[in-house]
Amino acid sequence: MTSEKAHIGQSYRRESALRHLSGRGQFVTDLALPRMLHAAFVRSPMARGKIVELGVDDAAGSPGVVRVFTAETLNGKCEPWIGTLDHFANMQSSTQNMLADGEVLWVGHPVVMIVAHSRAEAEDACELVMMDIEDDMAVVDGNAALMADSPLASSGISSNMCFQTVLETPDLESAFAQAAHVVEGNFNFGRHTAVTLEPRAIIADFDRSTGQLNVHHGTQTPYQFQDVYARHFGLSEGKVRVIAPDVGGSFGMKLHVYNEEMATVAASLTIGRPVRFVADRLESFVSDIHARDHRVSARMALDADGTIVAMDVDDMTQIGAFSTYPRTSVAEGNQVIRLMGAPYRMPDYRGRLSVVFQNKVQTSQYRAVGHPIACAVTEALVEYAAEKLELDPFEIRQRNLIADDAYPHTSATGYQFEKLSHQASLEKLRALMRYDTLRDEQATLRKQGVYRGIGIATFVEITNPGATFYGVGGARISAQDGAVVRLTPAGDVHCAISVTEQGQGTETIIAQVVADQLGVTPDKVKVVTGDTDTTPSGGATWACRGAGIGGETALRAGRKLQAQILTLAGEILQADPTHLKLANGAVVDATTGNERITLAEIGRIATYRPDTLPNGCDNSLTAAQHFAPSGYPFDFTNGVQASYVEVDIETGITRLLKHWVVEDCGRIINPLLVDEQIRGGVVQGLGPAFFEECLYDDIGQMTNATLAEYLVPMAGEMPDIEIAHIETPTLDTILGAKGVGEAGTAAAGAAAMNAVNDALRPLGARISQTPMTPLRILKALGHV
Amino acid sequence: MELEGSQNLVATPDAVWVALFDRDILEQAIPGCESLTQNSETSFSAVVKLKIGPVSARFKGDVELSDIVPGHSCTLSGKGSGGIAGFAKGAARVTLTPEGGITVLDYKADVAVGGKLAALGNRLIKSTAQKLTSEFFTNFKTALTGETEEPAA
Amino acid sequence: MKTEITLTINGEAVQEAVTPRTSLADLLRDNLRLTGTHLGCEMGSCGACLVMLDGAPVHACLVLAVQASGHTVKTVEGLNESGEIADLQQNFYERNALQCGFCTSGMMMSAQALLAANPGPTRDEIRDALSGNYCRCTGYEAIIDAISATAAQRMTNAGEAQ
Amino acid sequence: MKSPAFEYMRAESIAAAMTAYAEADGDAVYLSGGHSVVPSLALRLQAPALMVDLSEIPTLSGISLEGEWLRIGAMTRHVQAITDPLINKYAPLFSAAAPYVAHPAIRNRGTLGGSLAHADPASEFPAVAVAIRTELEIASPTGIRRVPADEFFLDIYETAIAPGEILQAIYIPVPVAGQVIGFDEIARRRGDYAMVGAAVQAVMTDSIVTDMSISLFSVGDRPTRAASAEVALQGRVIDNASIADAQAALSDDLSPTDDPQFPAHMRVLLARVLLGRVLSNLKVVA
Repeated sequence: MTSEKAHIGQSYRRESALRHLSGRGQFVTDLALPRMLHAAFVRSPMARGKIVELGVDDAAGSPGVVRVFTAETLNGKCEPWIGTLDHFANMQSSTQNMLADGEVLWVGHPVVMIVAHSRAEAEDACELVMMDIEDDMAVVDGNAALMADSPLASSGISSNMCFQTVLETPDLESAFAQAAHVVEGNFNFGRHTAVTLEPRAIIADFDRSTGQLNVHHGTQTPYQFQDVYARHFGLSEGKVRVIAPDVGGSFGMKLHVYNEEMATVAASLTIGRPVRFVADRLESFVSDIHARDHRVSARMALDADGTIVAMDVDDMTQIGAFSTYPRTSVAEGNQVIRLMGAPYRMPDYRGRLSVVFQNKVQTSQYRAVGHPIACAVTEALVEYAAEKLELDPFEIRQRNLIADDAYPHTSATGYQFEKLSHQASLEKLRALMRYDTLRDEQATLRKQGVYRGIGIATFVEITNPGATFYGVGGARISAQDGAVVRLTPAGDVHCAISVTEQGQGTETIIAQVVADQLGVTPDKVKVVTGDTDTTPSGGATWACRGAGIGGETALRAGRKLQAQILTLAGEILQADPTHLKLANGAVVDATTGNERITLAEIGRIATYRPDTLPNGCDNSLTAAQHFAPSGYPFDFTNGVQASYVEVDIETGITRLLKHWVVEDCGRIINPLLVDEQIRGGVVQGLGPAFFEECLYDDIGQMTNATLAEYLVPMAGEMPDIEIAHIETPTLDTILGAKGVGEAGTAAAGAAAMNAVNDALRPLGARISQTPMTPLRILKALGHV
Repeated sequence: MELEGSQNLVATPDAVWVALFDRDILEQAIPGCESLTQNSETSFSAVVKLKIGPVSARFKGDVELSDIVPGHSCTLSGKGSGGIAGFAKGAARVTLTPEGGITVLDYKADVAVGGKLAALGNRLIKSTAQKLTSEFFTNFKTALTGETEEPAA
Repeated sequence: MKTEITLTINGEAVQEAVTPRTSLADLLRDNLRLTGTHLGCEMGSCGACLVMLDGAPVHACLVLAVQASGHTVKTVEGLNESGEIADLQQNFYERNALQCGFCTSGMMMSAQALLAANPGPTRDEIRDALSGNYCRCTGYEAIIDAISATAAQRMTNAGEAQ
Repeated sequence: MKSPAFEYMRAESIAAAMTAYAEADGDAVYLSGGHSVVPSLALRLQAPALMVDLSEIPTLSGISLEGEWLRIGAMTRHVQAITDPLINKYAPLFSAAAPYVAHPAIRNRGTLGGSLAHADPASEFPAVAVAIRTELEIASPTGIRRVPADEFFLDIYETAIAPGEILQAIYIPVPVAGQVIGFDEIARRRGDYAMVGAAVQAVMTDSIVTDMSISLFSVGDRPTRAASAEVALQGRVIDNASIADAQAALSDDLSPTDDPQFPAHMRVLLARVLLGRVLSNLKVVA
């Protein structure tokens, strides 16, 4: 099969990019439906309080207003939801519904929904709502939340502890008792948020005449929402269509259930007209999920020669007033404690997790769930150990990384690694970044009073989660994906697939994979995604499953169709199908490569002249395939990053000079797209390392909820990023691809923190809190 | 946020004390006060219009005096809702000390704003709270003693 | 109460009645359905809504439609159709300098204005010129590369033309 | 984030603008570049009945030399401070500061007059105006007056412009022989509001400071003249010793607000560092 890998592995460009470059993107925010109405919400200005009185008469009479909804008039339309899963034993969370009923639980909690002819008129009416809220003590700080005298973050919980768990190997205590060295640290990871450039957007369109609900929804997971809307609004699934067109950034933020989207659907069901809700930027900051918010204390035990023998970690993560639905807000912390120490042979481990409620916006899954925390803590402790033992950062890692020939390997936390490439990656990084030259440069500049630092961080990334991830906990979140591939009458290829596109290039890589199975070029393969009416069901794009699971699904569908085409060609040509294969848009002789019949001709015959086929011959040119990983519960990938920074020790301002990544995502389908996923991911990791933080005051008000005050990473501050690869395909699938979406984000912050600390080391200073703001750096230096 | 300051008032503690409960004086002292209605000896309803740079909002709320130690100290608290702009609330512990013929009024205030006002950032809110608090006590002094002065920077 | 405005958008005379509160961005997107101009923050911080007003990029969210009356506006749709950014578009495409595409038209406005004022910018100057354009997806490097490549091509072409 | 409803009037002249404003009974807002006003409307932080657009009034535009003064019309865009040859030559500190103001697209639309009238204490141009001793020309229904920058900025977002009045031009004394300038700021990201900024103009005679003007921003409720630091440098050569004295003197000049995110003493520390850097890099302009 010489042509099998012809297109996989090449840097095809994305056709959809051409649309965007011409101003022809089709985002939900761009859509206007006939008779469409617009929604706006009145939100709680207080973090915790009782609704004493709501006066909506003036708002109802405001020009352009069609309907005003409160909890009383809206919540009954929706089956409430609870963000717990069975496999997180004893976790709790209050029941949620669309509009605040009786109590408000965070600043931004929607209380009243106004539907009007325009968004401006809806906002006008919001100003006329009389809302009397008696404020209660808010739960703002996680540690205080766990004190016996703390108020509760909501009335439906028995304590502010959402979930607690401990993982422990039997020999943990003795490992620490016998250790030659113990290093430790306390870490703070700030709360940040996704800030997708297109805010959350939805248009729900219920047609009373047919009972059909169409939802145009800027989401990653249309099938999940089809299920959610059907179940919670009592509709049959067949009457719910969810369409996710172009989505302006997602990163995990757009797969959670939000009050406003549910309310928009409810409003359309009630009014029978299309209702649109597009969050404005202020609303995004106080209603999109936030991420991280961890306090970690951790220690690491080492032998005299610098061998890591154990880690002991305590993570407290603060999640807001509720656990999100349907994935919960526990998965992040769960991955934090399970990814600690993952790159290393380390035999013993204890990880404690406390997930705590507070009166803030919910936190939940966001790009690289848990990874940046686990990586930053582990790699900081490795760095502390290297410093203590006077080992070079490369040297201590070489001594401890799981050897490339030691797989399969099970981590101290129970993760099973099929095959990783830490050693090869580390070696490649050293060459890529010209480590020794860089150290010389650093030393020279330090003599001139310039403080530069080099930091590295190895990481393990979780990709391609199987059904054990959410399914076993009772969540209706698909671990499988589906594809329908067909040969058109003209001999082109059409692939409808459940994985979705938010700019990563899903459609392009699927076209490449399918093209290789059918002997055509990728431009002959039209890929359709993001519509529950036209694509088969599946989990879609999250947790790095687009290439690994979606790609494998497409491959298998393509092969199925390949077999059908060859069988049909065999009938037409009166030849043995095993002597035929597909290449160059035709069926060719497997041995000589000579063209026997074009795909166009097969399409024509099967479509227009099936009468010429032998009796009983199946003329189907459509193949459907579903696939779920069945080998390892996850595909793990690995890599290592390095960061080079300069710290202005007088001002605390850090300049990012350069960043390097060596990454192993298995089979690379499209090198260009893989590298750009990594670059974007790195910057999404550097943002919260230096700039991004949702700041709250002591009464639970977010005080920087605008894009002028919440600092996202911009072009001027971000470094160029050099990337190299090791390619270790998974043997669990034919394709061998894993995932790459989280890799950049997983370790960028960790490498950066190590780099800053490397710069500060000669001054005896150390920082262990992100973002690493000028204030925190100056504090570490003792200047303020 | 916590704010503190003091005013030297050319008046006896008794006169200052009476002024603290005087509707007319409070009305003159509260920055941007459009109306102040006395509901009881210690409670008032207020409508206040504030314009600070780009922010302009009308707050409706209550002013109350509590924890009263007659002639010596009390807590002056207020809270107001500015509709969807958010809310503001604050409590100032006011202490009067006679000192060589004048009265020193010390205050220690805790001020909080919420909703959209808070979301727009500390940069504006901090200095505004400071400014309004000091304006209140400066206005109070003017209303009581007729003395004028520049608000403390 | 609506106000009549007349302006030139992408070379075509446009007459519309708008409420004074309508922003130029909302006029373009909602009234004229020129949805290639995006809204990301509505307060001038993200750069998604940049359009050319009298030849220079401005935030369409910060200009009232009534203020634009009598002036000339070009959006990504107009620049696309005139062909004047064809090379920039091609380089963005080749370099994969966009992912979700929401920031892209604003990026190209900034790039086009930069290259008009400074035909041979350094990477740092390009980064500076993009300092008001937020992109969550790419990490920026590919965008810098694409603009840099366009600059080089334009300089070469200008040299050949002389 | 959609503005509340308002009426709009595009003024043809200053007189017409002021009349319209007066007729609105105090419920009007002037609009120039719109870069402060329009976001505040979108955020619904204000809701005027009438917007009076000044941006097309011919007499508010134009840059000209009038004897010993450079006159800059209030409607001059930020970008012109970078590109205009007269500003480059006669008000070089405005030119030096302009690239630090926000981002290119903002500078295409934002106006110098708007920025000064807005009086954001973290903005660059008000500090420059103070440092180079500009005079601000204000039109009122009763006449025109010129206010020195030192007396113009009263408080956070508050200036000597009374309701209904219009800032119409900025007058800048042309540079004298021996004039040097310096400008810099410390900001988290390019174009952000500065954590601390400094605009300096001095006159040097035989390497001796004969006139020193230091204006800091983002250190208080308005652009702040560092009077003690100026005194510390007066009559001296600018060298490590005099710079150190000026830096030390700053604690007498500054009393910034305290904030958990930005403690007052950090602001003073940064101001010292920045002042040292700016004084070490003064540039001769005349």
